[in-house]
Amino acid sequence: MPEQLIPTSAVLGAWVATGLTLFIYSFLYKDNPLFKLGEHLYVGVSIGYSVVLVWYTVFFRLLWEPLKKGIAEHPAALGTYEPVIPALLGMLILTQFFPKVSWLSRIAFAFIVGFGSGVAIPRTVSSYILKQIEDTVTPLITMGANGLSMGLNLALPQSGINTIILLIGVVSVLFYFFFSVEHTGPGMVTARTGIYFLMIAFGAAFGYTVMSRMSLLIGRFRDLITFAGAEYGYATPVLLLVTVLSLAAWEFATRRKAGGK
Amino acid sequence: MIPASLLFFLLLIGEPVFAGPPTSPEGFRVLDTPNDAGKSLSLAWKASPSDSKDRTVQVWAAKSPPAAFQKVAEFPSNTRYVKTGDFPWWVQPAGKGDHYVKLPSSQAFPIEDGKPYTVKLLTHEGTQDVWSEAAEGVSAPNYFNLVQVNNLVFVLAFTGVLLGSIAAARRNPHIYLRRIAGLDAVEEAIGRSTEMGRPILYLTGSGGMSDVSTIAATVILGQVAKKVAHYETTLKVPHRDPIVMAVCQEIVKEAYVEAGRPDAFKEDTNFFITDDQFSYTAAVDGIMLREKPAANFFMGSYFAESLLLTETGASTGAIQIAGTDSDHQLPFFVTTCDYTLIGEELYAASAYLSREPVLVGTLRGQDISKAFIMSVLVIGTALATAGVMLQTDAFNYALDLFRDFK
Amino acid sequence: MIFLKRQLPLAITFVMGVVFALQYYIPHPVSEEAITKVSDWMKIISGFALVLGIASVFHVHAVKIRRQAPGWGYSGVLFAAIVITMGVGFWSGGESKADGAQTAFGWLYDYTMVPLQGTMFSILAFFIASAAYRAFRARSPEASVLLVSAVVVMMGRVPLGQFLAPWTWDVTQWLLNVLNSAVRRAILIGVSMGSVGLSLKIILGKERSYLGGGKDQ
Amino acid sequence: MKGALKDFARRMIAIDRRIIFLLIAAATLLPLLNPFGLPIKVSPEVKAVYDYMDALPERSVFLLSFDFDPSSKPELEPQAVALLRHAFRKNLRVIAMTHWITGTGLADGVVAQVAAETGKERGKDYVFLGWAPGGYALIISMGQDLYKAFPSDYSKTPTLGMPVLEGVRNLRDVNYMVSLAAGGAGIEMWYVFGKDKYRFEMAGGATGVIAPGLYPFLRSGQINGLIGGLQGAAEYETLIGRKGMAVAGMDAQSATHFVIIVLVVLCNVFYFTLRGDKGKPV
Repeated sequence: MPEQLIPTSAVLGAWVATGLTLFIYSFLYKDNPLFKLGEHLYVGVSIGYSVVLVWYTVFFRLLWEPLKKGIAEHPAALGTYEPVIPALLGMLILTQFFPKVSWLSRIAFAFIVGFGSGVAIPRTVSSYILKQIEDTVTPLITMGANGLSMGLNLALPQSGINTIILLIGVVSVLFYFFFSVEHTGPGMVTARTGIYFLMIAFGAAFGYTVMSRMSLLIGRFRDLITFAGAEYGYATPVLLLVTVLSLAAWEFATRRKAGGK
Repeated sequence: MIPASLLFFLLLIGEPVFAGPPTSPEGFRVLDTPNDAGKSLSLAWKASPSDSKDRTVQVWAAKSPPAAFQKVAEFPSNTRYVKTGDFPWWVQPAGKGDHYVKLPSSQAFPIEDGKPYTVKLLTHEGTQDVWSEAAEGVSAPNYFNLVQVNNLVFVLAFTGVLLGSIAAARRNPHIYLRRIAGLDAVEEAIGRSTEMGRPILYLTGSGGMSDVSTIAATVILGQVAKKVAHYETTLKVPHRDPIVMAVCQEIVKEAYVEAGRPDAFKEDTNFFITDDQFSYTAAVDGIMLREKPAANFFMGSYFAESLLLTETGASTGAIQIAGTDSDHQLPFFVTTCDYTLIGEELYAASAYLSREPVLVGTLRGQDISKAFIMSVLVIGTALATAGVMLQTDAFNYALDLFRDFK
Repeated sequence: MIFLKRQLPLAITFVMGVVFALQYYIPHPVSEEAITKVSDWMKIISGFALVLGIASVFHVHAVKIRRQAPGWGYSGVLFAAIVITMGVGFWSGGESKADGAQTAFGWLYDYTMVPLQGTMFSILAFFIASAAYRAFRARSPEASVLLVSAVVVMMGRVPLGQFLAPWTWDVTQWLLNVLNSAVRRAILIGVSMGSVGLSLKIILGKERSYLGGGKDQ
Repeated sequence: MKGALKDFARRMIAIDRRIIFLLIAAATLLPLLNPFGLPIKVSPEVKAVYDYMDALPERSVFLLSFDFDPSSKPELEPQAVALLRHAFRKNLRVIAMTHWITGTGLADGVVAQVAAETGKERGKDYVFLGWAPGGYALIISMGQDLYKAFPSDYSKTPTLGMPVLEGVRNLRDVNYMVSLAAGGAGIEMWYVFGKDKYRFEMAGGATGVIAPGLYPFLRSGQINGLIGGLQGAAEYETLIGRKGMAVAGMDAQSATHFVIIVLVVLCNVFYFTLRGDKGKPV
């Protein structure tokens, strides 16, 4: 919307955002007061934000409102007071402040850890063990119109040859993770194969990720380019100059101090 | 051939006896959908050789006793067959090749549990319609999902193997364990920090206390803290999750007590920064640049912050040891850290560091189970291939056991 | 007392673990309701735990300010940021939008949290380049394989690479679809065995260090 | 001569990383200011999403879950825009939502913007449900009753009786679902707790980082297609014939990738120049 007048709050926002962005980027040069300022502001805002969010989404929405509603509608029902249980468990965690009774917090830890472990077991077995076995165990050949055939096309992920490669990969990498078997003889060959598979996959994943990291930078630079416009009062160039000058001044001051000593 | 009952039915409703090309579905029945949370009925009937895409089947249903029937579904008669692999062999609501249609509760036709419903099918081809017999069924929620019984058997068998190998390890704790380079380096890293008089930084990852990887990270922290207590080095553990912080506080305190140096324990070893991913990262990077720890440990689960942490750590010249089960971050740890515990090595680490029979036995049990899975993969592929070659489903009795049915 | 301190937490872990492992196999609506409810409980518990976190932050930085340790001014900035954000947040009722217009809280989020987050995240672009420069050296056969597959995928992923060496595209697809799938699957299976093993040990009380050390077997 | 060469190699291999940072910044900035437009090749996993969506009849229900926050905006916003443009062009009914509270404002903005440019109406052609807590529990509850999970949409309009949701009771009535995910609460969660149980077809859109990890799910048919990173978004933009942010960003991608590749090659050249010396230096 180039013709529209941008509201003052957005222009102010652009200046704040650009300034903070440049402060954080200054960390690429070296640790400096501007970065420290940006970092502490960031940590502070994020804590404040979490507190507000937890207050409204957890205490208000999950604890206070259901209780209030429940007491108004069914004050005698036991189920009404169910949110009190987690609140009590939450209070138990706060016994950490009082060393004499801090062991009470273990009850809450036990509750959390027990729940997490229990929920994880069948779901992990289902999605990450059985499902993965199911997908690896596939026939190497297919029954087509002209009899049995084995796909040798590497470009088709489901072809027979790729199924074999996949099987070798899965088995050798699994073998690499054996802890109680010595990697000697045929075991060594398998484990080495596993390592090569691992390294190729890590390289591929690294290469693949480069793109998404660059996308982030592109996104940031796009904002900076937008904020460089006249409608935002040339926020980017002005603040860039300010940042560079302050860094230079700081560098000069610290060097002189170091030289003076 | 038209079954006698159908003839009788047709006579009853006064249609002409001649049934024409469309035949009415045979063996039609309505059942409660098995292994579900209720509010759903299932229909099954035999396939007919004359099923075709031009002949459609309509499902008409009503609350019993039937008043007004309502059309709830329509599809070509040569679809909705039970195929191999739709159900495990131990749960077969309908035979292979039969028609099977699930009728879930919908806005148009809500199904309530415990109430009987009457359903009939209308076979339609060209201008001819044939009604099937009506059948009745009651929907109910089930208390056990039989389809997933193989999952439960797997869990129980794994538990058995684990307990067995723990018991075996108690009797004979000298089980061979292969080297894990990253763990040999733990001692070295702590030693170097002591020599240089610089702190050790230990991160437990981004997970909460119910994450298994976080639990593994806290277990290793206990071992590291014990060694640190011996050397009297400073340990710094910045946190993202207050509960994990509280647990780690207990663990580190206990480690100092066990090492016989409760006096050396400092309350501010564990501290909270913020629960936000990148502000936490910025702050930890700040700590790395300002306090220049000589060793950085990254254990637990990580997301994008991994490389932001390890690259900064590398620029300060610290020894870096990582251990994570976050497969997506492994490439970055492997390339920027001196040592990386890959995947389950993170879980194994505590066994290596402590050499306790329980932990060593677990490793043994996991290895046995992994060997079992490996043979399932190899033998299963052979069986599946043989099944295609011999044109038989017989091997599915074995293969179904390792499939994830829902 | 020993019972309360040791056995009771272990018993709670056992019961919670077994109940919520079995919950998976029970399709009955009651079981689904139970897991939804308890998941909500977990959120409430962690809400309370945030108090611990804030107390820790307060302690660390208050000490710095009191001692006037180097950089104590920044601790002041941090406190100010917390207080201002909380003030604005409560004043806006925790909403980032009210009647279609942005609230002060929304403004604060959009113009501080978002750019800061994005900037920190985008630093990865620089770091991934410097990490590649340092790590991708053909020191050993393993390192060479890593290096080659990374370079091929980097080529295959962008238009310029596809233009200069069209084969990198197919090789990239194959690497990701076949080799990468194989490795991920193996890691997934291995990690899952490890995590199920650890979970079982926790439920059965064989692993109890999360309760703060204690090796009384 | 040889000594000077080695000296140079030694200096280059330990080069100040800030010089690398500068090169990357330049390689990103210049193409953004002055794009050169290279052709985009479409991969089968992106084509699969496009084809499925293209084959859906009009007024089918398309659920788009924005499972990311502003930090992944550069990659996933172009994907969302391209998918929405396609869906609106096909006259599908769009239900949008998010699992990440921090992504709510962003998601609302994207949906509203694309709807406005295609002239679609809120409540009639699309609805943005906003955020609700619960993660996987939310999916389960949507699978049981959508109106219980989201009694009202983001702009506080009651969902019950909305024309866009006509005939939609729960997740079973969804024809196609795409989760745009930047991490944990995303595609895998939708698969495990949603598709698996309530049987709708689904695909994923993911950041470049988590995309490789989703290939096993693609292979096994747990998701029917996958859009990976900015490249995936650019491919989708090419498929729908509307080049947008992603296609423009791909030039900068090409440039930075090449800077990195050249750096890696150079560092190996320096490394081998030095290796003759004393076995394994550096």
